[in-house]
Amino acid sequence: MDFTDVPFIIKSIPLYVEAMKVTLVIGLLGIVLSLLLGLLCSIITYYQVKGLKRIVAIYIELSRNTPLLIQLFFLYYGLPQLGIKLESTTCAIIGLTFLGGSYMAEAFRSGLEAVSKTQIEAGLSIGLTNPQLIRYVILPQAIAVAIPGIGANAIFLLKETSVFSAVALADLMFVAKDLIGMYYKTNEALLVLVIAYLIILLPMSLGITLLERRIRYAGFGR
Amino acid sequence: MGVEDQKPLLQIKNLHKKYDDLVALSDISLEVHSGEVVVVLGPSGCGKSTLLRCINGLEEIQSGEILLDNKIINLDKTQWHQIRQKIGMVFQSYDLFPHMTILENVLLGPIKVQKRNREDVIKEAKQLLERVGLIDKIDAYPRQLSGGQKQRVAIVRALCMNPEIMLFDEVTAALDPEMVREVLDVMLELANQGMTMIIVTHEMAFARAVADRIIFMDKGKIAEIASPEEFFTNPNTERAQKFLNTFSFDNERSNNK
Amino acid sequence: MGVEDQKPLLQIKNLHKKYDDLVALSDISLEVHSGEVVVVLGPSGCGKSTLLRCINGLEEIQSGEILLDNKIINLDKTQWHQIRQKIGMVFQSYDLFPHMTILENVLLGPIKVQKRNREDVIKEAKQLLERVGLIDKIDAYPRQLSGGQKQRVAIVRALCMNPEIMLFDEVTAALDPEMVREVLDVMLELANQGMTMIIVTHEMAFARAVADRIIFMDKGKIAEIASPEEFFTNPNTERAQKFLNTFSFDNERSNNK
Amino acid sequence: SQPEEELSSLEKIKENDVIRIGVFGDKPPFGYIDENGENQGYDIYLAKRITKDLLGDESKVEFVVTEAANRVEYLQSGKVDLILANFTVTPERKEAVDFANPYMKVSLGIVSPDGSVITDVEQLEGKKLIVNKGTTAEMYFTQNHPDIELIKYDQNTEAFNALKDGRGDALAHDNTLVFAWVVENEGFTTGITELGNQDYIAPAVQKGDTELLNWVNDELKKLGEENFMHKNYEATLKPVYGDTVDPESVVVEGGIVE
Amino acid sequence: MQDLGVRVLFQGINMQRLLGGLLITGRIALVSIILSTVLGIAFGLLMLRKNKIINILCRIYLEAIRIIPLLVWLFIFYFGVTKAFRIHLDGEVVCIIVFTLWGTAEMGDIVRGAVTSLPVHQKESGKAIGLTDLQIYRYIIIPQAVRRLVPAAINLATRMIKTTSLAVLIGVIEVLKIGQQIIESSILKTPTASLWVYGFIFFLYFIICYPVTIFSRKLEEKWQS
Ligand SMILES: Nc1ncnc2c1ncn2[C@@H]1O[C@H](COP(=O)(O)OP(=O)(O)OP(=O)(O)O)[C@@H](O)[C@H]1O
Ligand SMILES: Nc1ncnc2c1ncn2[C@@H]1O[C@H](COP(=O)(O)OP(=O)(O)OP(=O)(O)O)[C@@H](O)[C@H]1O
Ligand SMILES: [Mg+2]
Ligand SMILES: [Mg+2]
Repeated sequence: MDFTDVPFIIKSIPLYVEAMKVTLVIGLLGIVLSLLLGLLCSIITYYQVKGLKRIVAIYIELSRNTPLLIQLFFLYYGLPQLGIKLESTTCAIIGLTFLGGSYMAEAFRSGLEAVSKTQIEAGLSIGLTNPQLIRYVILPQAIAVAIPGIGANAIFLLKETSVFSAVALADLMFVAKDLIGMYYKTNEALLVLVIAYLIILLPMSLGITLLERRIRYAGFGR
Repeated sequence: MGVEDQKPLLQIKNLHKKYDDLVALSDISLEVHSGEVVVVLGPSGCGKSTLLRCINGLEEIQSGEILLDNKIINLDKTQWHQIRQKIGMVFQSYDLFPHMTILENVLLGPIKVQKRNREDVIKEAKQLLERVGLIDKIDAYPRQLSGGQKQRVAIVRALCMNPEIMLFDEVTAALDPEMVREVLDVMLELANQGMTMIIVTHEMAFARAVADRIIFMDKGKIAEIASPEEFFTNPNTERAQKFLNTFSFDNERSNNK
Repeated sequence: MGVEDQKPLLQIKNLHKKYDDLVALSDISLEVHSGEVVVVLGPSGCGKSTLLRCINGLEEIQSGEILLDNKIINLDKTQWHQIRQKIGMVFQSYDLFPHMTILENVLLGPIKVQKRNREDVIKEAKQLLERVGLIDKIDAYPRQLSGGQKQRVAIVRALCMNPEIMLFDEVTAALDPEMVREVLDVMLELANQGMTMIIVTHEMAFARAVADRIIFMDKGKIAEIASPEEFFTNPNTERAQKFLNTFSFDNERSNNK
Repeated sequence: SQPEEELSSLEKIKENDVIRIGVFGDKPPFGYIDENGENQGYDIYLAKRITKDLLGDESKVEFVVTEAANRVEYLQSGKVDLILANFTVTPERKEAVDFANPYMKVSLGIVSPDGSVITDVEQLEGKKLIVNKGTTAEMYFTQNHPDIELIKYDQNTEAFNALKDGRGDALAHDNTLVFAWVVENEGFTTGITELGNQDYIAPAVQKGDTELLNWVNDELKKLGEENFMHKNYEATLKPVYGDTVDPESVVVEGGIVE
Repeated sequence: MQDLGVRVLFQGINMQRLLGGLLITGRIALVSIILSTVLGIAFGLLMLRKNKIINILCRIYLEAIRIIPLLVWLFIFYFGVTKAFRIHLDGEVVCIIVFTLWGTAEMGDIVRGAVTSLPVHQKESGKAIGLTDLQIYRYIIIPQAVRRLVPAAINLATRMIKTTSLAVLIGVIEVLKIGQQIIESSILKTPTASLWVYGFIFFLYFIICYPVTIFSRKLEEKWQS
């Protein structure tokens, strides 16, 4: 076991930094869009909007019961046959959002359901209007409850970006595979890959754990 | 106080309320005068909560009229949030907003709904919290309070809107006995100050002490209206008799005691 | 029944119990005779639950002796499960096993612990369930029962072990008033049949009706032991007086009632 | 390779009575899988013969489908005994594996759509070039033209599909492969037929496995005597190339380069 | 000729090959799920021990598995480990190892969660009717914990089935790889092959995972008390 090719590792660092940016940008974009899509879906389900409710249900089942990689291959290689050609970046973001939306919807749903009926009635009985009720009573509580789920989903989605290397997106995984293929420095490439993921994911995971703990122990504190 | 010669503050006329097929309230008529304390008693499921919820517009009614200050209030659904400012309500569950401090809980209504001046409201809120003995909890969060303290804050929150009438729905049912007392004392004080109140409770001793009038309900109907003295010593209906019996344990033990 | 001349069924001698640094019980001594009903009263946190839990071996004690049938039972930790067969206990929370039917809940102890004949136990269980009015719920699951029904089953589950003494810890505290009554009635009936019981409750009327003796606790100590008559009409200690006051509302309303 | 192993690699193959050969599954006509799931192609034709001569029966081969970027790893981690996957000899690769004598010649070819044929590398400036990860094409452009934007794929199928889907302006690959692909895909032209050095394609074994290496070299020499590689060309490449390609520009016979 | 593209699925032995590939996928999933269940229960019980050192070690294992993407783990085992130790590991074996390591961690956490979420008074009321510790586990804790963990465990199983798709990226010839081979060999005759083949595989995964999801949801509803 020798990881000793330090010069090679140093030489490859700029490549990884570039790739890390790609991973982060795709991941964060995907997460933000997933949050929006998830919020939309959960509100449609919460308010039982006719028609849309069914579509959301079908979407959630499709998204949750198929692998991201297949969704991606279908988007990237299948759709051009129908004349819909998507860039790998677009595919990645659409794919991640398609996957993440259903997970985020689930997190929001549990948050919304955690706001008890009595809270809503208490709000009504001091004369709050419906928008005020959502703004001051429902959302703050729902989001607090949903945050651990949202955090876990965010980490999950960032990790899932690793499969995008399969559609020629130059993310971390892609660079590692590339270096292995060209220079055969497997151990070195994988070592730097793991470190790169740790640099992204460790702070995120720690942050979320802290946030979660604060919500759990301090209740609804500042 | 001679309440009878005034116009009633709250009037309910022939109220009917169904949940799907279940008749929860049928033909309820009731008048409450300013400064009067009405206690509603009755077995579980008889419609006490439903009555209060209808008065506060939390439930839609099928027919009948509800008048506050001689104005019908149950016509326009969209206006309820304005009328609710005049009707304070406190529920059994401690329904404080957990993500706000005590003060923020109390301020929300007056500032956001009534758009009153913040300084004025804070001053009033502090006075009210002082009165219920919670001035030192002003910056605490609900989770840091006992059940009894939470209910006292919930009462203050409703009071701070300067309502014309207060509705209480079994506000002590989920409390430990010591805490029951501290909440009931606040309500007694309110009664003494002339607040108009409709109270649903299962504390018979308290009901007797606080009420100007007792309304006894059974199966969605008003079965009996009486003064507390009359009701507790000599109820008219058999149903009320039976109800009162469940709270007494005379001569139950047959052995050598 | 002349209980005094017999050997006591349960004896507690100089019991001390700490939670870490907090003294929960200090120097408790108490005798309960066969067929006697002892009601333990006292403010929240005074150690009532802790006392019952010590008697049932759910808490370790620091010093003192607990004797059942004149045998010390708090020596050998490993034997508690045998002693617990003789001591039935019912808690405030409905503690039925949610994954078993009512009948299975009742049978578990007699069959698995006491290894009794299944047929016999079923017969006895049915009789007991019949007595508390739940024979038709025999195959239901706990979640299908109301709170009061669950507590009645919990009592049957304890009774079916044929215990020598029953401990009740605020078994009605989480119940709606009507359900309170149905559970208390079961306990009253037990008392009438001569069951030895220690009852912790906040229902004063019930306590007065059911008790042979009242134990009033304060801050981990027994403050007063008295007959119900004595205790409720003329308590010895000031603390007990104050405690009883929280349950009465005489002359509280100052207005024109 | 494995010091604790008493058997040499060749003996081990014979002992197991099976040889694991790494081949391509998506690079027709050199190594691909037909619609019946059978491995076929120029590399496979040779692989079967090698197996027959080594173990007496061509069915004793176990084909392991590799990707361009995997080939070295497969050898190094012992997943295969021999690589016959259009493996071009390069100095970097020589450090990682041992090559036997060549059996094919190759240089780079660049294919582009008919409308805008690329005939000179200069034209690629500012355009997107599709390559395969771990191929000589990738290395050539990474080293010699770092400013040309490369779109990299793991698999040949994906790379050629990408060209068809218009995800890049041109595709660089072994010219032998490009020739074949153009024949079957209308609308594309090999604008640059020979780029970079003339390279050779050879079988590869694990580094230090001289026994198997020598055996393969001897085998190639023997096959040269019967002109086997030309027969291979007739059987596997001719049907695709037709007469557009001169066999001598592709085939190396007997492992000998002039 | 788009409407005829679907024919590619039925040409030659394509359908047979795809289903054969699905069998490989299924085999990887099944073996991993079974191993994960057994090892995961053991791991969960280990985590329930009140030993600080064991707890910390378990935590590290769990977090390490969770924080690094599975695909990276596959590469580490497929290339890194095999190269470092010069052992030959088949792609399928690597998949099973990695998925099992992952499944064990997740399953363990589910088991731990199911047991610790039981209310204390359940245990106490068991004691109060004289059950021994062993009997409390046998009749009260385990049956209730199982009801809590089975839906989550089934959910984990569907996640594992979905994750098998990653196997293709380390060269395992499973359903996706065979799909790619079919696309490759029919690309000339059927240009829309990739649409149909990937669509079909998408559908395959869905009809396997969806009923399992529904089943776990039903179970959860049934056992919720
Ligand atoms: N949201 C609802 N949907 C359907 N039925 C309801 C609803 N709320 C109450 N009910 C029914 O209406 C009747 C009256 O209920 P209500 O809650 O007003 O009784 P209550 O007198 O307040 O009883 P309790 O003393 O138990 O609070 C009951 O039969 C109850 O089951
Ligand atoms: N597990 C525990 N750990 C630490 N302290 C405890 C524990 N259980 C009870 N205590 C403390 O011991 C004291 C006695 O508690 P106990 O529950 O016996 O009171 P109680 O009389 O039953 O009160 P209540 O009427 O509220 O049920 C209290 O101060 C309580 O906070
Ligand atoms: Mg009610
Ligand atoms: Mg207690």
